Amino acid sequence: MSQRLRHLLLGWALLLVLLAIEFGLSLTPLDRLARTLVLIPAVLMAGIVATIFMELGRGPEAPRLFAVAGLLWVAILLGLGSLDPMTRIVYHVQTPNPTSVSHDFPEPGSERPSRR
Amino acid sequence: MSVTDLHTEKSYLTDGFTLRSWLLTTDHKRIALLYLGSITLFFFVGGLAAALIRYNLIVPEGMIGSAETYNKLFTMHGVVMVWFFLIPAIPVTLGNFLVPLMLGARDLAFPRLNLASWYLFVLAGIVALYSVVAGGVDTGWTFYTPLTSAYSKGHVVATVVAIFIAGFSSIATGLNFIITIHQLRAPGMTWYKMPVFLWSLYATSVILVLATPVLAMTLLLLAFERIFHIGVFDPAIGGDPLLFQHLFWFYSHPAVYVMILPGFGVISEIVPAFSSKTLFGYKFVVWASISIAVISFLVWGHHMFVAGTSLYSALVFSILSFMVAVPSAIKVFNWIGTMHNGFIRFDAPMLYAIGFIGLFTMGGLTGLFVAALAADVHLTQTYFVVAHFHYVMVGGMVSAFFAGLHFWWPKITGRLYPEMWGRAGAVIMFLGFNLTFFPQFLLGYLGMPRRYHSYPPEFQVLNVLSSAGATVLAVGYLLPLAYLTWSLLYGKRASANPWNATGLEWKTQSPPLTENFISTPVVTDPPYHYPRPEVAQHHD
Amino acid sequence: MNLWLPQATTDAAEVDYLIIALVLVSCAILALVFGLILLYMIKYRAGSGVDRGAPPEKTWRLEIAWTVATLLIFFGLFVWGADLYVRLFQPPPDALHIYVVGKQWMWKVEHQGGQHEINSLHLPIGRPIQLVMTSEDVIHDFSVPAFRIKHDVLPGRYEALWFQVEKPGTYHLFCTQLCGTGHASMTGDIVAMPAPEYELWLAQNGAGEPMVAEGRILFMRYGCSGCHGGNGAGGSQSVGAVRAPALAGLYGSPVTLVDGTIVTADERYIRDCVLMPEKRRVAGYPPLMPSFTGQINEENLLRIIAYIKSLTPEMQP
Amino acid sequence: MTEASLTHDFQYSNARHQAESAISGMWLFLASEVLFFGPLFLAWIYSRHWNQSGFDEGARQTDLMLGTVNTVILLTSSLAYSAGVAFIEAGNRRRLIQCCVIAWLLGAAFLVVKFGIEWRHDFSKGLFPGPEFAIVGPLRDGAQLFFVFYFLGTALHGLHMFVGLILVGWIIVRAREFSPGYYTPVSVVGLYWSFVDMVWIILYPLIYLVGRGP
Repeated sequence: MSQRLRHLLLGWALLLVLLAIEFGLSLTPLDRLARTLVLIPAVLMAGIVATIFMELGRGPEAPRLFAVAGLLWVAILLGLGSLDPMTRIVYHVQTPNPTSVSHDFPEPGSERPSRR
Repeated sequence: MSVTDLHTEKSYLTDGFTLRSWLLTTDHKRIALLYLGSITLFFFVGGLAAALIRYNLIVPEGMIGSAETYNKLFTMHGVVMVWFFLIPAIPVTLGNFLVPLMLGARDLAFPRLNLASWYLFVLAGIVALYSVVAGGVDTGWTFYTPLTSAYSKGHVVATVVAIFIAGFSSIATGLNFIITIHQLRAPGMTWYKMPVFLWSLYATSVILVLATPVLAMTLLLLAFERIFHIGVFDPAIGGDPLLFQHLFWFYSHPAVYVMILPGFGVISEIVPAFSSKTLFGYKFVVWASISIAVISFLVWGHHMFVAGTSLYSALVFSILSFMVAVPSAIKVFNWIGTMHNGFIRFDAPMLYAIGFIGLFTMGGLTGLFVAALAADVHLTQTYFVVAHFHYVMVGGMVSAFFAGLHFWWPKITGRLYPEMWGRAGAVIMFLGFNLTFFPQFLLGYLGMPRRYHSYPPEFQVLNVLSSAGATVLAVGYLLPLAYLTWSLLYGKRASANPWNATGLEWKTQSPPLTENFISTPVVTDPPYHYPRPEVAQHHD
Repeated sequence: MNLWLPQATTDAAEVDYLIIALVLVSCAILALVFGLILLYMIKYRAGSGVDRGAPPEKTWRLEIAWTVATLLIFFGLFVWGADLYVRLFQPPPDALHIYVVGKQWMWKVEHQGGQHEINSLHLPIGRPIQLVMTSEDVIHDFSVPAFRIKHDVLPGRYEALWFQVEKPGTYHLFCTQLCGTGHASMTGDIVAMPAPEYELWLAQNGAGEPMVAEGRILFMRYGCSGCHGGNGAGGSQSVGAVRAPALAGLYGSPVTLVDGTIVTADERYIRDCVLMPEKRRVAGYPPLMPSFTGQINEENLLRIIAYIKSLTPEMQP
Repeated sequence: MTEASLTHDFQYSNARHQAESAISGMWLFLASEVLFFGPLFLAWIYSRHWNQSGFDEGARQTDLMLGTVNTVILLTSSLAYSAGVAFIEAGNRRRLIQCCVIAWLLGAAFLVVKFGIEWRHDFSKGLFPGPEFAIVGPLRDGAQLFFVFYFLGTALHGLHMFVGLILVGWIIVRAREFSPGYYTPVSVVGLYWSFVDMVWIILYPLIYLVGRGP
């Protein structure tokens, strides 16, 4: 019992740590694409909720099957779904440092005077 | 007299005669009948629209004066047929009735959810019919933006709400089936002892549960855009109309397999039964069903080869589309393999089943035409596509539905339908169908666009042919309605197993008791365990 | 069948070959399926006393056989269709550009020389034609069965479609994307004629200013020349003007955007620059250009683009 | 349900069997829910892909602090409820009720902060997309797309929260029926409650974090 509670509290603490990480990450001067990295902690957090709070690991195997299916299918939707826009019209070319150009000029309409 | 028999003999039908005992029942068998009534109604509503469409196309300038009326007609035909007949038809009627019986269970896992799903379905139907009465929609069942979000004058939101609700009814049914199959299999009923019908319903339910919610959210986004005049599909503010098409087809392509997979299941029951021979390649058929359910989610882009998507996605979706045809081919060959060396009887269900195999094969093969990119460019958006998916959905799914309905009719009603009439119906339906839709392949190749209220004169001959065929097809559909209804009162009483078929549903009386089985059955035989014909002779 | 539907373009025949191949494959499979079904229906009918032999033990060999067979056939068809498709949608550089605007429920066509037509399209045979298409309202689809081509026409962006007509004649033009009440009436005629006749037709219908000239006037009226300089020589040259990129020789050249991506300046790109400058901003220039969304209609936009395309660095004032 | 015995419905062999079915059913429903929110995320990808600067500009208008506070509130609420499940498992009904009440209050707090405070600010700042949209200039369109996503996403999540509150309340009311022998509804509602939490965990960075930053 108390051990289970300790388990839950541990999970909760982990969640807060990850929250802090993504929060901090979002304030770092990351390139626009790289900024999507803050989603990684978020996904980890969802995983923790599923395993520790919702005890996905315990009980019959059907729930695990369904959870995996849900993930797989949403991955199909987002993956195949974004294949088209990502490959439409614009042809991306690797430049040595993509961010360097955009730093020369402040974002139009943005209140922030500088980027750092 | 027959009515009195019904009163005397104990069965789920005689277990209460009040309206309440039907409208508040949680018995999967009674709910199946409630559903059967509702979808039959919608089938004839959609059929009426189809009849008017064919009537209009008899002359190039259109028999129906107004193009707007015509657009509303084919939209209504599409919406009603797709969401209120094709998608629910087999799962909610035969599926509801048979899943627990075939598993040796007493009911579905969540009986009240099952009843709720029927009420949702009825509610959705009422809203849909309201939107028709209130003036209808003219956007086609595909609801492409920005036509639907900004330009159409029709009752888009009402229709969208109807489909939204119907969607949750499907999700509830699918969820119920999956959990039931996981949890309520009788002792000894291992996964590989399950009839293929259950496997195909499992695959169907996977699609229902995982694809329908995507449609729900897509329709919400559409409704939001129509109500607030701004949204994610609006090109004026940098939104992407193609996003709507991606989302819509992510649901609607798998939905095609929701329509056809249960049909596969029905045929996989009937062909062995009437060849009195075990199903050829059971595991291959099973896994073909599952892989169809999965691959069907990877091919939606083939609806958008000329829509302005990127070349790369077109290539990817094209090859995946060819892949999805493979498991379907496997099934066809397995059914034929089942007939080989069998003792084939030609009762109505078998005739419908053979018709299904033929029509579905044609539908599937013409699918290759529209999966091949360059050919699709010419054929898509024409009557070729119309003919193609009617071969799969109407020729395939509806034939399978009638096959199953005749096959299990004695079990459901305890009555035998008049066999001769049944066979006549099967033949007329097959002929009428081909007369109606084969000319449309030619029309499509010649370039006649779909959804046209009027057309250039050179297309008239083929259109008249098609409309003529439609009248034959109509007879083919009205016939069963007549003789099946007749058999309810005057049909011969059916034995527990009139076809000498295997499967637990035939081990209990016809019609079954409310609790399905007197004592929970224990399964020992493999599926389709048909005794060698010599033995079979003694049965008769 | 081909007798009924003319093969007017170079690619039409190729598409037909593919379709014929598909028909043959289908017929073969249908013959197999129906043949076997009929055979078994007769041979193994319940009454017949033929020897059924022993029930089959192993089925997987057969299964693998027909699975692999279908896979191979399908893959062949895929490669064929894909290869042709890629060619169908790769316009050659030297194509004659004709501009098409779809709106409920008509096709508006504008030729280089400023000739307008509605629901008809005159074009010369024997040379590649590239249509630059957009829509003013909903999604339409430009479809010519005799050419075996069609493509959706979307609002807010350009779609390209190309073909080379070989046979002179008049062919059906259909809108094949449901676009509202008048969908079925959004049709027209494609009139393909030998080059001389086409020139003659242009001359007879050359009422309107040439697109380039009209575009030049609009370029001034909308104040583009204020920053981009007359003749789009670039703002830096013209005295007191803001620094704005030169437009002369821009068309077809690669452009580096602020986010580091490099794009080719085609119609689509120029259009975006005018309507959403911020989205396609060129590296090295301040974001001063206002958006012209809702201020220029599609036809005028086409004229301005035609003008910008016509500009070459030599044309300095 | 006439044959339904005290512990389980007639189609199940025993109470445990029924509990497993109910829990599996809820998980399958949640898988379905994931796909329900899927298109919203795809819309996010598309909108941001085509209009990055504007979209991110919209994100900068959101209230990072309130969003983060709400996230902590929700995580804690989920913890409280899970603890409640653990307690009833161990037979401690009083603690179950206490935990559920805490979870309920935290959930309600989330809704107040989200809609009572944050949405009010957003509306007063004229951030609801439409003709009166506050942001003008080249970034207007992208920003509007962002707020379409923002309002739809938060509204739908809020709706799920609202349903969740009703369910948790229903558990509190019925609490006396539960025992270590029978607490299936508690677990099932718990799954739903944590899932709503999960949705927010994904929405939070999409709304407040990715677009922000330098």
